[in-house]
Amino acid sequence: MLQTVLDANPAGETLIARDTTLAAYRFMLLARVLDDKFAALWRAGKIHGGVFLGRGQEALSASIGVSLKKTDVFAPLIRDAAGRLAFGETVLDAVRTYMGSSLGPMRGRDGNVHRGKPQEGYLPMISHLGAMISVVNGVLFARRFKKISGTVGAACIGDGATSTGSFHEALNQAAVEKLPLVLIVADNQYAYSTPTSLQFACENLADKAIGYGVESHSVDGTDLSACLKIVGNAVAKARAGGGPQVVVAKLLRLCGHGEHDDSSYVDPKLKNSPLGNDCLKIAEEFLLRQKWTDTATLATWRGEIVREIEEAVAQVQREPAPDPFAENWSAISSEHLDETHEEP
Amino acid sequence: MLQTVLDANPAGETLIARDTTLAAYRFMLLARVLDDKFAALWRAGKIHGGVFLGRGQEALSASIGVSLKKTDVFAPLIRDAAGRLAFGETVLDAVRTYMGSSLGPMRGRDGNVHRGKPQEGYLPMISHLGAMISVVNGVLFARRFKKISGTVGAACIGDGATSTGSFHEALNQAAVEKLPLVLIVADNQYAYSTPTSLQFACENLADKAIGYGVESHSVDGTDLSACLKIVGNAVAKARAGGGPQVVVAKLLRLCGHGEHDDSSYVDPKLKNSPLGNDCLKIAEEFLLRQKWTDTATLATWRGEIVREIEEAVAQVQREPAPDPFAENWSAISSEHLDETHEEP
Amino acid sequence: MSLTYIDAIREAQAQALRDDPRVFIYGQDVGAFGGAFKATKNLAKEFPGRVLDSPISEDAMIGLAVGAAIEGLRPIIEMQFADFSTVGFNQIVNQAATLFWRTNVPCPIVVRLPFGGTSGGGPFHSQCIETIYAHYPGLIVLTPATVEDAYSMLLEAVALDDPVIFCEHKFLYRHLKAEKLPSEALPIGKARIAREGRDLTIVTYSAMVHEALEAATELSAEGWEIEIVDLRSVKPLDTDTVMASVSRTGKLLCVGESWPWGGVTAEIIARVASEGYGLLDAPPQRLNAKDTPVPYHPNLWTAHRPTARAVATAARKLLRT
Amino acid sequence: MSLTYIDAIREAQAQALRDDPRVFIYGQDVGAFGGAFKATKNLAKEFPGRVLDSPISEDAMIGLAVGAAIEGLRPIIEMQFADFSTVGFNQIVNQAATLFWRTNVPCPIVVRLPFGGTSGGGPFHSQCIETIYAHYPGLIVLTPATVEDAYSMLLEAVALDDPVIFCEHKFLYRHLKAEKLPSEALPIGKARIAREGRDLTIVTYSAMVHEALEAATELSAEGWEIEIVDLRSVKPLDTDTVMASVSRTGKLLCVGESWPWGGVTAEIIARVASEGYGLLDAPPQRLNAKDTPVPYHPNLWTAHRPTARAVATAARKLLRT
Ligand SMILES: Cc1ncc(C[n+]2csc(CCOP(=O)(O)OP(=O)(O)O)c2C)c(N)n1
Ligand SMILES: Cc1ncc(C[n+]2csc(CCOP(=O)(O)OP(=O)(O)O)c2C)c(N)n1
Ligand SMILES: [Mg+2]
Ligand SMILES: [Mg+2]
Repeated sequence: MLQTVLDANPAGETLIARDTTLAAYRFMLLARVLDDKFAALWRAGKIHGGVFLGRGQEALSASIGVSLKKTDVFAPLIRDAAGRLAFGETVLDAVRTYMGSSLGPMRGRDGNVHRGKPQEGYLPMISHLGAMISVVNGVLFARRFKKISGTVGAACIGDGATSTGSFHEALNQAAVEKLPLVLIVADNQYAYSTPTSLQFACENLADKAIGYGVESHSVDGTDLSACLKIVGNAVAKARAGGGPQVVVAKLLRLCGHGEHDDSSYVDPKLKNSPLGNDCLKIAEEFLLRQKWTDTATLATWRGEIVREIEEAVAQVQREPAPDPFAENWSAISSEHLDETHEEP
Repeated sequence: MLQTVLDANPAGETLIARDTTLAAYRFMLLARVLDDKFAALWRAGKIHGGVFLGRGQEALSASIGVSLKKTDVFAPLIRDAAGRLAFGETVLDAVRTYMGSSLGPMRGRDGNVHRGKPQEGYLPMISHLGAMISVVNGVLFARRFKKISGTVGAACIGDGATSTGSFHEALNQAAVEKLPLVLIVADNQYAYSTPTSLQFACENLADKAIGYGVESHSVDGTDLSACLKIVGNAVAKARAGGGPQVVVAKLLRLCGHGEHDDSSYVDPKLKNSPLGNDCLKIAEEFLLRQKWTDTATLATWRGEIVREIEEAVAQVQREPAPDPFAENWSAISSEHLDETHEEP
Repeated sequence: MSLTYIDAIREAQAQALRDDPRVFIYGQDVGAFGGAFKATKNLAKEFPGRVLDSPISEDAMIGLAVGAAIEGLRPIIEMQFADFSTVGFNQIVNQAATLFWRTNVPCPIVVRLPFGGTSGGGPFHSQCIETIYAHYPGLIVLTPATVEDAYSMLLEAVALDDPVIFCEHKFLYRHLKAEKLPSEALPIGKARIAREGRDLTIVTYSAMVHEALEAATELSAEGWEIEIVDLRSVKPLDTDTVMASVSRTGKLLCVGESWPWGGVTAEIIARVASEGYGLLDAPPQRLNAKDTPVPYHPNLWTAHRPTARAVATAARKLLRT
Repeated sequence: MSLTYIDAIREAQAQALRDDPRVFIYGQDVGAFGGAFKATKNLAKEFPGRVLDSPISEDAMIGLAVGAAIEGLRPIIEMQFADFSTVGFNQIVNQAATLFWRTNVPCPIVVRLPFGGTSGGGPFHSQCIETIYAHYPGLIVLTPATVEDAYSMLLEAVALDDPVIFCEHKFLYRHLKAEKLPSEALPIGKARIAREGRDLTIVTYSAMVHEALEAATELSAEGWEIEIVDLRSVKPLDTDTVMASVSRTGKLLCVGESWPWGGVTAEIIARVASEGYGLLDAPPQRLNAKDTPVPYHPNLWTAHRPTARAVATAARKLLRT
């Protein structure tokens, strides 16, 4: 349904249409509640390793997900629960991965934010920042190679990861190959504890696009309508053959780097600035002001969402954990070349 | 002498003074004749491995060398014979390294363009492109750490190497740390056989500076006076605390990538364009036009240079080659931790 | 007062900063924040201008360290996780490791790698990659297994004139405790007999030392006396101490947490087999992690890495031959 | 007609491009120019749009290959020199090598590494770094020693569903010749008896196979019959063929051109010592390059790498024990 709206309007103007906005908002809410659930499970010791939330970044992330087609390519990062869900990930797969269920897409082999389904265009991040962008390039290159047109690939990155060599090589590669890459930079003011002043020296990250010869777009990451419009626009331009598009969203991470982090280092001035606004609240107020929905409906949604998530968690807790004895301990697919290392 | 001129004129205006230009020209000529000698020795089978020339890039390279003080830092690349000599390298050390003399700075352990004297601020390149820039940052960082002011560090890079992650990380690092780095990009239109159109998509490499928040300067790399002025100016700005400076020189490689390469792939249009001009000829004509010198003097210089180089080669050919039995086969300086691997 | 392994790392860095004005620390979030594992907690305040946050640029971080070392400083570089050092790999093995041999100018840098598996760490926050560094000439690779060694070896590493890859095991960070910091210690390059025994020698390092000790306790209940050699340094390797132990026990089991192809256990066995063949009265054995990425789920993770039980089982088999 | 090793590499790529529309080649200067070593000469013309020049971005080159593989293509990536693959290291060992295990989606890419020493190559154009790739789970690491294997193994590598690190020895490029391309070949994973003998087994691979063969000829004049096992593939390792040979000769010498710490020779000896201990009637020995960067000057280079003479000397010593 969203897709039809999108397709009908490559320029993306109608991205701020009621239905699209409501759909995006619902994914934001879903992601927020899901994130909160993961945080709770973590505090209860039910999740091993880290938990990373997208609090404050849902508007941007959801906008990516709803702007993409199912046939597109998406490489989200650690704060993209909203975008993942909007792109088609199920709550169940997200929960399964965090809890390490053997039925999840990562089968307990990898976990938390390291999840995806490569063959559905949903690329599972490796931790090394910047490394996924060139992989998106590769999928886009392959589509063109196979004469499949109209694919867009979206890759997410943070302000800190713009300092990686991988970011540079991949964006330059996309520019040289004129690939339909949409690179979304979530400038949330910090890389873990490191402020942007210690990360880069340019005025605005969007300035970087010039040096690659690609188009850039800036957006207020706390404003859903703006994100839907700008991201949708960038996606449309890439799809129309405009080459790589860089979108830089300014916002603030409204949580710790991970749940272990109290983020006490975040400058209060930033928290109290417009950047510190909660995109979910703003979107809610906007929807109510527009009379596109009412508090009752929103309450119903929240109820449905909470139920869906609780059910998913309950189900996953009943699912089998991975069994090391049933596990095929081989990292290669060519079974005849597998070296079985007998334990002494 | 050059230095006094430089010091007296931090703004660098007088860099095009007669004496500076003549000195730079002489280094250009020295480098050209030396390069030709290396090519001849290679054809005669007297040099193992590759030979890489700076033909067509002497004006830019010499300008760097004469613009730096002996207390500065210099990380040249494969086409910087002129800059190396102007920075203080002796013809003897250059010849020793190419011929693998045990008396050379690299003692036959490394060769050809992989030479330098780290403790004199002359950094010996490793082959991995882009890798030396952050090393220059490190030396500059250390000088500041030790409260030594007024040091400038110059790093050379080619158009192709701007695509490396190392280039990006290092330039960004210099910008964040506001280091007095002068990054000189020799845009000679090709990376080995690869034209710039397949290397980057921005209008001009100087545009990249914006994304790092650093200053940039463009120059005609075939014009010695322009190079002296622009490079000298960039060095002066860095020295005066202006932070990293990027200099982009447009020129053409007037030789193969290495002497094994006939460079038949170079576009004749480029050869016949102004970019294809030989900076050495142009400088010579300029000096004569200015009456700053005469053909007799230039002939004398060439004679002196040829003699110096012939003597150096003759001397090095008499010098001992490295002796594997006398060699200390240890890669670490902590002798007590050296593992001697006895041959069976 | 009691200190953890991570406290020891922090104290060693504080001591190094105090003792030597040439020392500085550079890494992601090591400044005001004190580092992802708090290894530099309060150091930025205590030593202004000497504990600096870096951009997320591992390649440039190492490059800067090499330049600073050339200029006579003694950088300590913190990688946030060992797994991310692969991005700075080239500068470590081709820039830092070759400098001295090429130019005769030493390269005294320490690269701290928080490494090794923890529950839920997953494929990219658990790796043991000492092997890829030990394989290259020009590097010293250290793997302290105790709070005391974490402290004294890091201090000695900073004093060394060569590039040191300092592998700190994340599993030991808060798990191990000691009463106080050591006043003296074995020098780098010397292995330690972590437990004496006559029946079998287990050669191991880092976190596996503790799995081996636990296995030894279990086996002693069965009447077996296991000798455990803690290598401490995997490059250089203290072959003499290993040989001496094997000459006493006649049996060798090498245990490592890294992947099975190549690496420390292969190198140890190759040396003993070629130089100490006569000392063995049974085939030397190896126990490593499985040849897959490190799994996320605890069930898989505990099966992937050698545990005390797995070590005991392997030892029993070997003892019965 | 006679073909060199590099001709075989080129022919294999031409054949792969002809046989399989999913194959493409991506690397620096591989297009119109035909590659630094001419391994892709004329292929860009013959196969328009399928042989592409890349920017100098090893990390992104591998990343693109992985993405293309996910989409069902079969990329061949040429590194201009193996030594530069360290810059793409992370994408190889953490992206390509982990994809199948993490997601069950295969990653059929071939990374061609022109590797190994040549006269005047120096520290950064000579490295043998098969070890760092073989150590990581998820990679196949091949080291063809003959013109025939260069051809057939590269073709089979492209057909494999896993990431393959294809180590082509630069010293063999124009040095080796064959009359024609092979019509059949041993499969990947099987070692080859390069020479039969009864007195001593030399296990080696790549260029060292030829040094070993030369040494064997020299030793046969002295009445010794040396058996030579050419591993062909260093991961997986054909332990069975090695064991069978050692069981015939009772003596084992492993020869490799890479650095001494860890690696193929250590792995082979560790396996034989632990699984085939009884087969040995003398301590197994190793011969590797010296533990320094690869020197530039020919005098140093020939002393740094094992040569036929060094192999013969080591073999003689072992034969006399
Ligand atoms: C190459 C690399 N170095 C270091 C890390 C450790 N690390 C994980 S997240 C992070 C901060 C990322 O900051 P940013 O890119 O701004 O994303 P954000 O967390 O703010 O969304 C760091 C340093 C990593 N994952 N990869
Ligand atoms: C990381 C890396 N990849 C590949 C190479 C191989 N290589 C050596 S020089 C060269 C071309 C460099 O082109 P450019 O930077 O434009 O410098 P130029 O030769 O034109 O002066 C290449 C690809 C290398 N040295 N380092
Ligand atoms: Mg951030
Ligand atoms: Mg160039």
